[in-house]
Amino acid sequence: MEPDLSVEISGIKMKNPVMTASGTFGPKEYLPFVELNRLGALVVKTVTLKSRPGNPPPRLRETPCGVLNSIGLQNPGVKVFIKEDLPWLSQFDVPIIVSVGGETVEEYLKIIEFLNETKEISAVELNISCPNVKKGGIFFGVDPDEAANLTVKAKKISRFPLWVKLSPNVTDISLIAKVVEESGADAVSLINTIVGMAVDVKTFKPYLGGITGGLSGPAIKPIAVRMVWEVAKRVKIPVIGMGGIMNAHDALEFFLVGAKAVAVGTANLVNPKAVLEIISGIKKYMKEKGFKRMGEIVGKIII
Amino acid sequence: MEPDLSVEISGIKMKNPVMTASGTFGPKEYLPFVELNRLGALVVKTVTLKSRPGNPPPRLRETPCGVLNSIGLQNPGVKVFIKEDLPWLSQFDVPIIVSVGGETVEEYLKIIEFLNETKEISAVELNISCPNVKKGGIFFGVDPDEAANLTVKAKKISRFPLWVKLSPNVTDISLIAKVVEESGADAVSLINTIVGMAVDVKTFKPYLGGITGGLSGPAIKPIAVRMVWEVAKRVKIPVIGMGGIMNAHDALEFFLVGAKAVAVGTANLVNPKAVLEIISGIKKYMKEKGFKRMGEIVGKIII
Amino acid sequence: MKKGDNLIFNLSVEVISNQMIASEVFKIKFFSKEIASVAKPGQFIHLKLDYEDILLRRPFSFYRAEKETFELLFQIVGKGTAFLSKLKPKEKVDVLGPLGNCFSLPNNISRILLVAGGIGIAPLRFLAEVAKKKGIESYLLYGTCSSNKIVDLADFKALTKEAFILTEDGSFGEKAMVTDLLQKFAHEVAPDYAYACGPRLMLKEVVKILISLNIKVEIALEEVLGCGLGVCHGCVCQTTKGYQTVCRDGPVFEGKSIIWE
Amino acid sequence: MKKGDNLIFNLSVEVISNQMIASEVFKIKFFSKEIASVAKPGQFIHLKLDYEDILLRRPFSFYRAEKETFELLFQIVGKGTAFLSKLKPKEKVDVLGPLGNCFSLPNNISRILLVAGGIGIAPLRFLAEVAKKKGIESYLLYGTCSSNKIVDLADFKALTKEAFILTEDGSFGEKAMVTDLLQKFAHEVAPDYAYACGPRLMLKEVVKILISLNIKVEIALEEVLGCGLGVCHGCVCQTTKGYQTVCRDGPVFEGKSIIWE
Ligand SMILES: Cc1cc2nc3c(=O)[nH]c(=O)nc-3n(C[C@H](O)[C@H](O)[C@H](O)COP(=O)(O)OP(=O)(O)OC[C@H]3O[C@@H](n4cnc5c(N)ncnc54)[C@H](O)[C@@H]3O)c2cc1C
Ligand SMILES: Cc1cc2nc3c(=O)[nH]c(=O)nc-3n(C[C@H](O)[C@H](O)[C@H](O)COP(=O)(O)OP(=O)(O)OC[C@H]3O[C@@H](n4cnc5c(N)ncnc54)[C@H](O)[C@@H]3O)c2cc1C
Ligand SMILES: Cc1cc2nc3c(=O)[nH]c(=O)nc-3n(C[C@H](O)[C@H](O)[C@H](O)COP(=O)(O)O)c2cc1C
Ligand SMILES: Cc1cc2nc3c(=O)[nH]c(=O)nc-3n(C[C@H](O)[C@H](O)[C@H](O)COP(=O)(O)O)c2cc1C
Ligand code: FES
Ligand code: FES
Repeated sequence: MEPDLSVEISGIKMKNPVMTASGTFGPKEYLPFVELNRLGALVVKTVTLKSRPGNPPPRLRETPCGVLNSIGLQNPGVKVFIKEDLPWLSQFDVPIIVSVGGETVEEYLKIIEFLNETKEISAVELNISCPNVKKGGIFFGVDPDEAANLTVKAKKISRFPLWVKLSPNVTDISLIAKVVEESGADAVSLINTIVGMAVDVKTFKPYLGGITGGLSGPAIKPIAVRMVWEVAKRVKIPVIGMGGIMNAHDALEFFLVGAKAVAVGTANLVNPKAVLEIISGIKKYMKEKGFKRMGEIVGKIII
Repeated sequence: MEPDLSVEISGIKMKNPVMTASGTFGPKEYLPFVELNRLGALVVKTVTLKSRPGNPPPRLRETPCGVLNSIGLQNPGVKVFIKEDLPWLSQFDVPIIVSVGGETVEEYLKIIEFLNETKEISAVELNISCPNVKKGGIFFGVDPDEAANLTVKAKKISRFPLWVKLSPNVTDISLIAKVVEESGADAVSLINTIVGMAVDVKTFKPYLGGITGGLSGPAIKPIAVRMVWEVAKRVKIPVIGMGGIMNAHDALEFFLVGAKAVAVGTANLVNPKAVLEIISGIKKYMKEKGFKRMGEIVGKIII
Repeated sequence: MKKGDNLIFNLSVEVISNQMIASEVFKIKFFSKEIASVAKPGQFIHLKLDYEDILLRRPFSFYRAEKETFELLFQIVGKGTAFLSKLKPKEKVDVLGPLGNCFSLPNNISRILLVAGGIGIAPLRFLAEVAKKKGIESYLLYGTCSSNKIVDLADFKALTKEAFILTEDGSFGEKAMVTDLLQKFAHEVAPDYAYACGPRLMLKEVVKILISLNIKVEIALEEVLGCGLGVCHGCVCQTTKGYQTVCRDGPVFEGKSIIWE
Repeated sequence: MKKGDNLIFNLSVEVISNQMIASEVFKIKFFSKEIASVAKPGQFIHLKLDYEDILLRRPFSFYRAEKETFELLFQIVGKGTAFLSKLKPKEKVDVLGPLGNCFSLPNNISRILLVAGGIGIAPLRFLAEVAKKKGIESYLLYGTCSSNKIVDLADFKALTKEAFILTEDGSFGEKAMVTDLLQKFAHEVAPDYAYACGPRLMLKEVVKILISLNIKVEIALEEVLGCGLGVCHGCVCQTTKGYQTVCRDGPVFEGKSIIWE
């Protein structure tokens, strides 16, 4: 018998627990490589109220086992997203999670109001953890009061389940998670990138136009696994784990420490088929080990 | 003309700006490979008041471009250190920095009192950032008030310059640095390891006996460089940078963002001669570029 | 510049040959019908190199493509290219491509000017070959730092109506930079169209000179790439239309559209 | 167990040969007078493998050492050993060693028992050879999971007075585990001393059995290593004297001193 990989997160039924991380997967561009209907869910690139040009280049720098990015939430704005991307996306049988970002509480709420008018989406993910924007973004993710305030207000108006994406750039991520849960979040996803920097010793200049950037990839995996573990112990809402997942084994680490689902980011940039390979890898592992449901793995770390 | 690599940190004259990071270098064991007199300074393994057995094994796990360790400050205690190690160390012409760790303020102060009786050491480094001990350690490094309180008291009694080693597991490391500076610290060193975790998907168990451990090595370098940059902008006391330095170029990144000196940790475990190679690499770079003094590099990032 | 073909493959392809043809410069040949048959001049291929801690793919322009094989020309600048230089025949590499847009060769033109700096020669060779097949005459202005960096001289002489070679140290041809002689050369050739590839500073200068001569120029740009597919927005450059991706909107841009910092 | 020699070298040494001698098991030979001349049975060498994102060195026991060369026996278990298996003659590896203590061969003994599980045979071959030179008779009890994992059978037969081979699947010799037959074998041999190396669970059992027979046993332990020099305290195991480092206090320990979890 085939193992059953399905999970349910905040009322959303997913065929499997593997989704794409915001900002790292282009559904249209990856169509030649990935059958979208096979994904657990699709988290789209963070949308903001108005279009954003993003940060000055260079925007990427490879570091040991990691990538620094300073994209700066380049996106065409929520209206263009709703008009041009959403209808196309809705042809697929896959939950669409819309990541939203803003500089003020009002901006976040306005975006949610726009999204409330649509039918095609399954959940909203509040990105309160983008390290690459000057205003807003991470500001809401590192202060428990700000995180609570935004979550309460967003939850009040959102027609859709509300996920909150947490920042790892904090002293105690489980505290923020707890606060966000108490404020009404239906799920938390973590981690976003860790603020980092690299300098060219030939030119004396930072490699990134934005000076600092967000670190992702295998380098941060041990930190992400630890944070997911801390959060999963403390909250009851589902935890979506991410950070350096390149293969099925990496994903399984996150499940064991308590992630109900995972998201794949940087791996997509390297290997367009990464998500599919991870899904089949998890299935293979479960078959070999004789597991039938995700529930037999999630949170089953032996301490 | 040979470039002049010397620097002065809290009144201590160092031949060059490269020291060994606490816990990663054994002066006796490395003697066959390293002429100790050539080091900028030697930071010894953290000593505690009483001997500590350390954490249960396994204590090490390799992660992508990094190492997780859960040593747990295994050491024979300050008295044995003073009696057995210090006399031997004092035969060398190299500043000895003694790293101290404790579970309570009183313990830290008692150790300093013991050290005050010695003549051979150049500075005390308060380790308020060890993630691998249940009590104390990191606790003092993540709370500005605790960090301030401990620093004030330690400074009051210490006969030696006081360095404070900061934890990266915080929301704003430059805030802690500032607070510590205002409390009388003569220098700050950063970063200690970042809390991480890895799980064996075959056994469902954490790889480390201590469950979580501290992440070091190249993986954390971009985070360390960013933190040193943030701290160096905010404090006037010297900043000692570390985290993933494997070669001279890595060290130079830290100088450019404002570190007056650097420390080498994990690299020692891989290559006993790492420190020496880094020192010659810096010299070579300076010669090629025509730099004469460290001051022409330190903090000279072009933004 | 034109949109490239939409067909993109992600394949594991075999090395046929790999040889050093100038100082630190290598020519590597791969077998792949699929890719060779659709690759266009200016497009690139994105290589996954399983070496050390390399994470991101590395992009290289097509230097040649015919029937079942394609070739790349590359210079060793870091660990990815160092590893690439050691690949042996029969070894396999995961490739993604062809990617990006391509140089345009409008129908009404009959003579073109190619301006190459160093390894920037790579995409221009392929262009010269296609131009020749279409009966378009190419004139090449090609500068390197020294004679030991010059590649495939005979080949270029055969492909072009005239190939003018310079070195910065004067060890071959005139001792000059491409930008020193471009004005004169372009004036003499009077091309319908120009194409340039090379270091950023050179391109900036080349565009300025050619615009002043009223010659349309397309340039192939480089940036650090992530996905290569236009998804991550990691590779943008500033243009008159705002930030555009080098990997998808480019790598070929109209010279006049770039806003140089 | 004894303290090893104090001479420790950090050298780049050349591979002489590298061959698969059983399923996923390789024998690699290096050239180094310095190291070969001081290495003792039980000691190990710490290899720096420049491959992918490997950071820490990897430790391997000496399988043989004579005059100018030393050999290791290793099993592929991860990327470091996979890389090692691909090294070719003339390639160089940065090594640190000899490290650790060594097996003791007290003067007054005349027959010893060697108990090996799988790749745990590695340090015991070297011990058998040295014992033979000293006129000490070795008796080997060697178990592997299957016949395709057995190494150097003829060699062991020559080095030992008796070599008793078992496989878990019965594909060669008796179908049994080392621990099943140890009691009987040890009783028959009645050795002065025993030495064991193999998986942790086997060692625990072996020590229990031999202690119950009043036979002194030394075992070679494994742990994940960092520095290999006794500095980082990363490799400890629990003993009656508290935590001891496998790399420096070990890898050879008196069986009775280990506190098994
Ligand atoms: C569309 C495109 C086509 C290219 N075509 C060719 C070609 O035909 N022949 C050729 O030799 N080179 C070409 N390049 C440049 C080539 O991609 C880089 O030289 C290569 O990626 C460096 O890899 P590395 O691992 O050796 O260097 P690294 O160790 O990664 O870095 C060495 C230096 O190269 C820079 N660099 C790293 N990655 C890139 C990148 N993706 N793009 C640009 N610079 C980078 C770094 O900033 C650093 O200064 C092209 C680049 C692009 C974007
Ligand atoms: C003193 C000593 C002597 C040894 N002698 C031999 C020998 O003669 N022949 C032999 O085949 N093996 C020997 N080993 C084990 C050998 O060191 C490991 O198999 C090797 O380091 C694995 O490297 P890898 O990169 O292939 O595996 P990895 O990809 O690193 O890991 C694969 C598996 O091996 C484990 N492992 C990783 N590093 C070590 C380590 N340093 N020690 C133990 N386990 C580890 C991991 O936890 C994992 O389960 C010895 C170990 C020690 C401590
Ligand atoms: C190029 C790039 C762009 C990203 N853009 C976004 C974004 O728009 N919104 C967001 O919430 N996270 C964004 N992220 C963060 C990822 O979604 C993910 O949280 C992080 O990269 C860690 O996962 P990984 O290591 O698998 O990449 C981005 C990451 C990368 C590398
Ligand atoms: C094995 C090991 C032991 C360490 N022990 C100590 C310690 O006792 N005291 C301390 O302040 N830091 C300790 N550290 C942290 C290092 O001093 C250093 O801050 C950290 O590892 C980052 O530098 P690196 O990446 O160069 O290793 C230890 C690190 C390692 C890897
Ligand atoms: S590399 Fe990702 S958009 Fe160009
Ligand atoms: S490996 Fe460092 S003490 Fe043993």
